[in-house]
Amino acid sequence: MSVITYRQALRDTLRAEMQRDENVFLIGEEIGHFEGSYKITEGLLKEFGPRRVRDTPIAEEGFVGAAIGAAMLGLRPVVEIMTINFSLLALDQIVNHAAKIYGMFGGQCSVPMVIRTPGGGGQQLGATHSQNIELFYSFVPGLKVLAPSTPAEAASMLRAAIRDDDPVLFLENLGLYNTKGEVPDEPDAEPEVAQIGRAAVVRPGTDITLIGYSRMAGVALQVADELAKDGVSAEVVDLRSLRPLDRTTIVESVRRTGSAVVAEDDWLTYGIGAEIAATIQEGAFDWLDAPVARVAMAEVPLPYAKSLETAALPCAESLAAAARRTLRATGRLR
Amino acid sequence: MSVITYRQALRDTLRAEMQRDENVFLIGEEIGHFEGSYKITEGLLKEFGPRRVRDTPIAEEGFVGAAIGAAMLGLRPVVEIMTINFSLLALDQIVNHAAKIYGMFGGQCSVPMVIRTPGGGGQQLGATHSQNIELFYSFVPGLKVLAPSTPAEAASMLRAAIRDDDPVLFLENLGLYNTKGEVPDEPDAEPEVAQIGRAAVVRPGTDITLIGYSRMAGVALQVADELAKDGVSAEVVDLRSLRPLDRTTIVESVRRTGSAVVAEDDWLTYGIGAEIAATIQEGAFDWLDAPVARVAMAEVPLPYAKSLETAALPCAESLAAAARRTLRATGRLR
Amino acid sequence: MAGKTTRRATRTAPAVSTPDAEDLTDLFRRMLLVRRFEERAAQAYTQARVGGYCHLNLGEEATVVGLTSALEPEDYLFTNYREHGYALGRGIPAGRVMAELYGRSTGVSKGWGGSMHMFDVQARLMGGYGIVGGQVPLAAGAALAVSYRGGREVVMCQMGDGTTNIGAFHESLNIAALWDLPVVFAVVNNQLGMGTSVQESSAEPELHRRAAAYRIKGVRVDGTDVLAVREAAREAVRLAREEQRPTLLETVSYRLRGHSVVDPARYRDPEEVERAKEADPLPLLRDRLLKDGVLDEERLAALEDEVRQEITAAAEFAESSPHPEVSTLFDHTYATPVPNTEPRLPADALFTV
Amino acid sequence: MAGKTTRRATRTAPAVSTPDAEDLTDLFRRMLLVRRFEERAAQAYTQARVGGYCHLNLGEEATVVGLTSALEPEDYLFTNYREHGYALGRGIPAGRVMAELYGRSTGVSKGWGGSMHMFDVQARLMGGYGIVGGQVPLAAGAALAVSYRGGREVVMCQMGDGTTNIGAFHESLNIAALWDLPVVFAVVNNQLGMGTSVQESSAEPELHRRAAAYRIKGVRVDGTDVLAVREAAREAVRLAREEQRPTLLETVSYRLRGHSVVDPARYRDPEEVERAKEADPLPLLRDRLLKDGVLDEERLAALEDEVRQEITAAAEFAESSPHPEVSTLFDHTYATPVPNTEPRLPADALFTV
Ligand SMILES: Cc1ncc(C[n+]2csc(CCOP(=O)(O)OP(=O)(O)O)c2C)c(N)n1
Ligand SMILES: Cc1ncc(C[n+]2csc(CCOP(=O)(O)OP(=O)(O)O)c2C)c(N)n1
Ligand SMILES: [Mg+2]
Ligand SMILES: [Mg+2]
Repeated sequence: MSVITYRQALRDTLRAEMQRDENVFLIGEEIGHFEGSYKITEGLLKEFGPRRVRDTPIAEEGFVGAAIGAAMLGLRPVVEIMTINFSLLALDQIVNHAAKIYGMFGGQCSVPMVIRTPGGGGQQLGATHSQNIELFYSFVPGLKVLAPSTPAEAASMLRAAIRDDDPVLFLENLGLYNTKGEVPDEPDAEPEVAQIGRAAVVRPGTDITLIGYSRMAGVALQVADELAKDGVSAEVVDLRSLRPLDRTTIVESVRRTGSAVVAEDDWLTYGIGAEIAATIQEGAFDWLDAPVARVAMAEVPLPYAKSLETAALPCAESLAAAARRTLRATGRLR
Repeated sequence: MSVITYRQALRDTLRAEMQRDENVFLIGEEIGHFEGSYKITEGLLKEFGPRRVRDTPIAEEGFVGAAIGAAMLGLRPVVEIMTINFSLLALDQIVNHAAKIYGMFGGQCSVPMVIRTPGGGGQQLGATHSQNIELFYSFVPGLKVLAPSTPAEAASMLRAAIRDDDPVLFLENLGLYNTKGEVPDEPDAEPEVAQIGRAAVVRPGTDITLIGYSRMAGVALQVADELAKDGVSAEVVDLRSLRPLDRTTIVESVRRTGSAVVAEDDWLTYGIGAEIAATIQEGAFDWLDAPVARVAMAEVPLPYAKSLETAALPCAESLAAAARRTLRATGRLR
Repeated sequence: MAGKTTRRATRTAPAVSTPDAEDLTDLFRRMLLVRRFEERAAQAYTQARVGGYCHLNLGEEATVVGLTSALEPEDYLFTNYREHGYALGRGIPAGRVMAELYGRSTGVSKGWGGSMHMFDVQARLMGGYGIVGGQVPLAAGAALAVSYRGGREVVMCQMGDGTTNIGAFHESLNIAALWDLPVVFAVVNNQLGMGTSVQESSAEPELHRRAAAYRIKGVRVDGTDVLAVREAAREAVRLAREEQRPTLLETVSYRLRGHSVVDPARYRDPEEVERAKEADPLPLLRDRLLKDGVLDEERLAALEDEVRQEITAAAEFAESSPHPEVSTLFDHTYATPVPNTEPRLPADALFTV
Repeated sequence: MAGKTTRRATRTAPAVSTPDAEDLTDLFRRMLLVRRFEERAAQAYTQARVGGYCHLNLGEEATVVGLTSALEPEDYLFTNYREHGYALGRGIPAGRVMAELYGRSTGVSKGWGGSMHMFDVQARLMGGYGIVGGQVPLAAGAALAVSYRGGREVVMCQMGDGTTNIGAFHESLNIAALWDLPVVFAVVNNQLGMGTSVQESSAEPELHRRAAAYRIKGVRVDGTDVLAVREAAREAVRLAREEQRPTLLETVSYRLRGHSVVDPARYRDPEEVERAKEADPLPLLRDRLLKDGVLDEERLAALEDEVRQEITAAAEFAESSPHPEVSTLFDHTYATPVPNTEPRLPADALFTV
């Protein structure tokens, strides 16, 4: 085990996969000479050369589409889209092409590619640069969507994504890049299978289930610690895979605890949490002691000013408040 | 009252609004000489000339963006995107620009525009031409999203959309264009205010609530008729406005009936119905006698072959089956 | 298939030979096959054997045959949704192409694609695409894969005139030129989008001139002349294969019918329709071959007969082929199986209690 | 504002006069204002008074002043996110621009936009935009509105060199040329995207030549020479105003610092950095004005002093301005109020029981 950052875990995994498989290459804006807008690809151009680390023009649709075309011929591109906000420009290529090619042509041609991209607000980047739109990908059959919350998850899930034969949207988070955690020095022999389509109970508990993914999984753990001080035992589920969605793990947890709060960085209405709540009410109907609550971003174009931005974003306090309200409703807290 | 088609209701409304307000103009692919891919704009080029009915190159991002720019200067463009599938190419302009400009610049400049576009599957158009992705718009603060299900709704809601100062995504449906219904000859003096942000109980009932929008609202009415034959009184809620979403009308209905089934043309996981179910479990928790069920498209890239397409799409039978299952769970049907 | 070299050895181009009678007859026969196939497809559509949108190559046969005959079997072809002829041009049996229109599991795309989405992995037909411009970045990417591996294959990307106005066209041509990719961008200028003319949609209506924005070669050729198209395409293919330079190749022809089978094309002015008829590549080539003595009426009748039989057999094959089983609905969502992708039909509950 | 005419009367252009001392001094002063503003902005960023991304116009002052001085007050300007100088160039007081960087409610965008999103309805600064290329279709659309109304205003759309590779650029230029829209597309070629050079990103690195793809005029001008920029821009504005023809105007200059304030620009080769310094438009113009006797050291010092005071006052204004109230968070989501848009903070329940 080494303690490394989420950024380092990503970089190490990219390097290892490139060394392992000649077909793996990186493509995106400013990933080479500039070494990545968030420095994930630092050093990789020097190590692998411009054939394997390809800087592109500013042309999200063009280079994402080119990666899809290359994947159709059997290469395994790992695309970086600088932030998920810019992925809207490539959405047609991802939704109408990457996600459709395998099915639309009757299973003749797979598209083994990964699109890495960070979401996340809270850095005063303003309305167009602070969005959490993983929903747009999670909704689409044919795509797989992963959202790791720790360095260890980042490493094992990115490895699985690169080895998977389907297009994977790999959601990172600006707020996580500098966070640290333990990562095994040697990956398990065959860990991939476990990494896609499975959620994880990352903290067992009995009184309430807190559900999050990406940055909010960490926030949920933090809130669980805090609730413990009040004698509340909160279970935390990290969704990890937004598509496929592991309904079983979610529902089994809530059947044990009797209530749930979902924490998400995106907007509430129609957000990721809506499906989680809908799933729980259907799968744990007879076990629920209170409605599933959701904590999410205020539904506004996120303003630049710090005062407004802070008010609009979900955080440990807002999650704790919602959890306490739910706990009071179930009688597990006065 | 006249009985006219949904198509005619749209066309009449466009014509009336163009006559009323010189700032209203139409823009889109093949809406002029070709008279619209689905003939909504038939005759309008002849009547209003090319200044008011503007054919564009195939450039969804460009002409949608141009409409936004024109709206910023006070014109009121009504854009046609040939089908909602192609709107992915304009998504950046809609989500990052139309929806953000009012907020991001501190309320200095509104974007009074309408984007009309049909969704709908079931015509063997294949995976990329049969999608229902209204979710992508319904999720975004700053946009308004309307989804009329009848000619009368089409007329009154399109009128309201054109007169509204915000960007409105106006969802039509290929399967509805030829459907007929009564439309008032003279619109009410001030009907707009009632048209955005409000759902409607379109059939009162006591045993179960069926919830739909666009094509599926009609299917829900059909199923309610069928259930009536078994002595079941189903209430039908037509959502009409997907954003803002009228949670009150939905929840009040379910508080009366004790159960609900949501019918939607899009994919189930993360689809529109997820928010409806999540809303109901939160707002009618103590009134629910069974979990909220959802009926939606099978989660596949929709195949061309009729046999497969038919199996994948929701219809009256699948909604009726789900409703019966729910009614049995609540004990209102054996 | 992976390789480490990024550049390939140059091979000299085969000398362009003057076409002999056999060659000319073969080209004519292939054009005729496309013509009769499309006519039959239109008929089948009217009889509701074919659904969805259906776009025909009528009037474009010389372009279709000229372009596809410039390719080697190992080359790749991406097209738009108007691609029946290209599937035939790649050598896919007419029966499998027709079966796709009929939505049968013997179709090129197993019935999953339909008219707009034909794919055949053996024939290296990399798909017809229904989103205007969608195929262009994909083709650039396929050429990137070839270049990455140091291969000698060429990628051809067919598209319509209207497609040159969409962003993906610009982004892809820039990328292909910048990275020296072995790709030929073939713009089939049939002078119309759906009902909008090139003049009404492209500020530079001589589309080949748009090559200047990427410092690549732009060429315009008569798309009703199969030999001219083949020659220009061969040169573009050579440039791609040997010098890794993309070409923007514009072929000019006419659309003989509406945009799709259901379009009566009332918006077209009668003069233009007349011009289109006069430029019909089939009678043009037939008359020329008769005049030059390459064909006589007898041989012509025999060819017609052969082709008709082939098409009839194709339609019978399609008609008698099975519809895909509903049980296969969830077979092609993912290539790598993972947990929690359980199949669910619309009426199924989320949880089986 | 609506009007029925689609064409406007032509007016002859004012004769281009040779710049007099006052004019030259004014141009210099305005460039100096941009320079000192940006330096102060960088400092404020380091002191954490400014957040988010912050991109400066350092090295582009001649371009900024040249372009904006070619516009009439009624003209419209759209820019990218590197727009502080353009806001000043449009005559917006430095205090309001600085206050926007500080995220205060006195800022041009009331603190909602920040560095990348300055907007001022009076100054007809129609917004800085953070999505590369996002402003280009908007500008074409604004020009469409002018044309629709038969107005005489011109729309200028500023963008970077890297922006010419994105689809929106292509779609918008085609549309503007096709529809004869009164717009000037001004490409500020500072030779870099973030760290990627024009040569590495544009297959035709002489960006003005891309005008050929739309049959419009393309012009390249030295972006470090304020007079040259102003003259070229005036001609482009005239062409737009009087002949309704768009121009692709490329100005060539250097970026003096990193892409944004936090970028140390380690990827730049030292030679290039040297060249950039030599091409710094401020000392170039200052030396010229001194040499030509337009300015003397004394007047120069006075100017410096004036500008410094203006900037200091701007920073003080920003610093002492109020932060937006949290109660205003839901004020700007919709312009037309409708039911069911109730404000909800993250911790609020969906239903208040
Ligand atoms: C992105 C997108 N926009 C619009 C359409 C609708 N559409 C289908 S074909 C077509 C015209 C295409 O014209 P062209 O590129 O000249 O090809 P042709 O049909 O003439 O072969 C249009 C607008 C589409 N399929 N995709
Ligand atoms: C669509 C999109 N892709 C990527 C980015 C990230 N990005 C911000 S600025 C920039 C470089 C732009 O270069 P250029 O157009 O030359 O403008 P400059 O910054 O030099 O003024 C990039 C890639 C973005 N903001 N939007
Ligand atoms: Mg065409
Ligand atoms: Mg630049």
